Amino acid sequence: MLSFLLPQRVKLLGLLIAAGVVAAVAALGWQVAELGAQRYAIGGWGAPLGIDLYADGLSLLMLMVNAVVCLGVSVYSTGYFNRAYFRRSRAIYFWPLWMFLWAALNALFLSSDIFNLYVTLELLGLSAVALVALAGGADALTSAMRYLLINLLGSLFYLLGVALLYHRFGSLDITILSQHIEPSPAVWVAMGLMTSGLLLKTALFPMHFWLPAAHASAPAPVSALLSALVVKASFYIFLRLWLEIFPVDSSVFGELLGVLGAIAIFWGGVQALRQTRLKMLIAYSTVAQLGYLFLAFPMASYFAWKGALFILLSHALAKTAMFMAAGNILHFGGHDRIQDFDHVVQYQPLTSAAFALAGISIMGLPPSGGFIGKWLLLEAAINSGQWWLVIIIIMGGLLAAAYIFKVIGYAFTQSRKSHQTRRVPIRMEWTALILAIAAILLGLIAPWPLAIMDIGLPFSGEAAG
Amino acid sequence: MEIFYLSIAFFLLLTLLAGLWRVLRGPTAADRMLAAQLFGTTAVACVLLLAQAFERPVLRDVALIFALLAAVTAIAFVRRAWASGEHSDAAK
Amino acid sequence: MNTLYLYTIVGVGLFTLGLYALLIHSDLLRKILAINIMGSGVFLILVALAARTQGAVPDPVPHAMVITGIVVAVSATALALALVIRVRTKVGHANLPEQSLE
Amino acid sequence: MEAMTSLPLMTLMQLLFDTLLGFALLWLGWRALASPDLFQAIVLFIAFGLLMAIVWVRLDAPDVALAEAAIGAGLTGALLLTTLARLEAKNRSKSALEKKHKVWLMTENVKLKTASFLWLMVILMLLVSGLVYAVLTLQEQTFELQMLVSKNLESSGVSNPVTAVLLNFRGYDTLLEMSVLLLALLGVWSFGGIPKPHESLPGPVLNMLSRLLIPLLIIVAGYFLWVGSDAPGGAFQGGSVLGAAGVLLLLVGWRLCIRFVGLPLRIILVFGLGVFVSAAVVLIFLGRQFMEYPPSVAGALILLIEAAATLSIGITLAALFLVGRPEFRRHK
Repeated sequence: MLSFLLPQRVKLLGLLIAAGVVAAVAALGWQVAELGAQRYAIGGWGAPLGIDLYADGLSLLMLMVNAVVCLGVSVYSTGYFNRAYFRRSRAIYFWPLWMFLWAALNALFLSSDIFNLYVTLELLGLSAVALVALAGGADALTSAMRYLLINLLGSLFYLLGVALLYHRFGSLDITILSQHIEPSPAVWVAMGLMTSGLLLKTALFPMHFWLPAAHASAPAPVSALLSALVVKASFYIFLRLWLEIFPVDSSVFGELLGVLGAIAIFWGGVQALRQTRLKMLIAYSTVAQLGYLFLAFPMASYFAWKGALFILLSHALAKTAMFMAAGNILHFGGHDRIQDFDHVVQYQPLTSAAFALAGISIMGLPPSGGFIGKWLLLEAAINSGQWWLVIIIIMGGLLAAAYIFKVIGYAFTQSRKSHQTRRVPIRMEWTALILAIAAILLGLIAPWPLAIMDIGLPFSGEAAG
Repeated sequence: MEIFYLSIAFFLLLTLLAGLWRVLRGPTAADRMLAAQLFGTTAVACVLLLAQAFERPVLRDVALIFALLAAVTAIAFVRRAWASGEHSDAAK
Repeated sequence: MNTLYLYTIVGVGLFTLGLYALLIHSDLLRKILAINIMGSGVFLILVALAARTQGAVPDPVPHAMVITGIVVAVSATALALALVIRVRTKVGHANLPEQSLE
Repeated sequence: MEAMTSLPLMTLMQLLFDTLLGFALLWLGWRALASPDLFQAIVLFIAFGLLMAIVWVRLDAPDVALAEAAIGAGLTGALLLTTLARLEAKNRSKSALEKKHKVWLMTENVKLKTASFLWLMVILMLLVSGLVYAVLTLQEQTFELQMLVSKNLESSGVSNPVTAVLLNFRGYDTLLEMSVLLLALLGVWSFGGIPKPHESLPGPVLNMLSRLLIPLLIIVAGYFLWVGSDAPGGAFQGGSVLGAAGVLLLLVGWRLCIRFVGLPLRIILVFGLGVFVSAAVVLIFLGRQFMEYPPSVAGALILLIEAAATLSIGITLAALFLVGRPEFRRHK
């Protein structure tokens, strides 16, 4: 249950901790599944005075996908950071930073205190920045710098919102706030501030400009983390605030978010199609996939939330697998120019399979997790009669199919240039594949996560429709 | 009595702003840093006066930190920035 | 209404000022200064509002929050400054290339 | 304060003072961001920090004032100055042409088109008016939480409410915050080696001064740690003063002997966080909640945690000041 991790500065104690945390999450999961939503008062003070941890279905799912992805990344990194490619001095810093990032994520998904969330956001942001900079190149450093500034800016907006809310209601606890909340100018401004700060971090369409560079220039396991989890963390806070604190019926605002999400799907898809480098392509694909998450806001119905959440989960798994596959290809051929892929399928069947399977989920083909998410979204859109959303969801899927087949196509063909190749540690290939399989499996076991989402009824505001 | 302290604090604040002029005008980096040091000293006095005016003796601790940390910044300047600062100003 | 609201408004002013400077400058050191000043604005709002009832003892919780905030800010600043130096040694200048404004 | 506000003259004076301070703050902030010379901007920023500390004093927040004076004005200023010096040292080694033009030193405003500039202005104006409106229409303060704090103060083990909030009621925040600090240091180290600044040996005056100042700073750090439980002060203030002492040491060219730089240094760095976490975890095994300090020993526990934290914070801040991994050499 305790997910703070002391910095294990010395070496690869990391894996041990990873296993420990996974066990802890599993235990928590059992507890939540058996007993319903859990609340834990740190220091025994209770909500208004102290800080509460809160775990319901939503946070549990986030924690679980977090644990799976993080375990994968840990295993992958033992291979990735052991190579001669990375100087040892860099590699030893990966682990403590990574542990901090993971701890920050866990703390974030558990917290129910808006100021505490701010601190975890900062912890998350700084560790993510340091990890991006670990790649060390000029690109990586510049984008890390931009990422840092964006992070700080977003946090300050968020903090200002927290300040206003605190002074209006005299509490920082989400549950207590949700009981007292009532529309007033301060609340609207606070909502605007927190929303824009968090959206900046979540990289919704007009504010996505920092994302591709940062995600593409980081080391592969780090890119995987950033795309899979870090952007989702701010989305998670946003969802929590939106569902619990702010009045959900502000429909104009929801429409706006939906439109932005729709533009993001198109823009990200088209940009991804235009990229010549694999990692950039995957990063733009993230921009597009994030757009789906916001489609739920104009509908704001039970199915829509579940659909968005499902997309979030499956995207986390699939995108990790994709970035890992990209890392393998990069390591194998020394480059990630899509056009120069040379029989990648032949040399790295596992990696290619991972990429293809993850692609199925991203495109939203059955039976993958992405399919279920999109299906739920479609159903919600049809139910609420918003046909433009239906069209967008289908178009988005087609675009995704286009860019993924582009990669796979080149992977099968022979390139004119020949390259020096290096062997990729087998566990790096396997982890990518296993995560991709997990993304598909998520679709097959769909009822189970859907049931978990109902624990603690985070979506209780809407009648099941 | 409080009003007296507060007035003096106000006056000190004014002189502080006057010192700002030196920071802005330069002409050398040393001038600017010295002005900032003067700032620090004035701020110490200002905080002490406020401590009297509001009858909060704990505020004297703040003044103590001011005084100590001002020394550190000054040394940081002398050790690291002076040489390069001089250069950049001479080049103007 | 009381004069302490003045500080709140100053806080708002500092926040906006910092935001403006953050967007407009391309020099990294200046951007970091701007972020710091924005932060000061937020802290000022937090504390000034805590003391807005005349004659009452100010609320200690925002004070604690601001102290936390200051420490976070100095950590972030230190990281940012180190990163600036790295950027400069690698890239040769301490500016963000284009695209710094959406 | 209540007696004073009854006097009209006093109120007027206060209003004057507040207005002047407020405008000075805004003006300084503006100048610091707009000044063409970076060095000047940093000096102005330090002055800005000083004024901020005065504002905290005025707002009756001595704890914050202490933290701001030590960290905001003092250490951040020193950090900025060093960074600038390093950037300039680097610059000097660059080609003569670049040096002459000093491209990167100048304020390079992004050339905005008038239209987008106008848009920016409109958005900022909206932001300001929205914020001001929101703040001015805020309802009266709620005192419930504050009352809760003072009611539980007794069982928190300390009598300074801010310390109680920081170390006991909201200790989890503080724990995470210390992680942020440590994380920043890790991040800085992970960037690898840094260009060495040019260094000259300290002169006799500086030597004398530091010999006087450093013990004094350490004593003051201890003092803040000790009074923290019932007066303004505490781990962060003490820690940052200790950090200042460390910075001073580094400034006069003192370097750790190589055998201390490795493991021992790192142990000290994680010491504070380690004590904090282990105290919290041990309590679980004693049948309490995570971080639930029994009232009888809360005071002692908090002091223990704070002492460890002070040490770690101080060393971390000093290490941050180096802006890079410690160099493995002994300066002589």
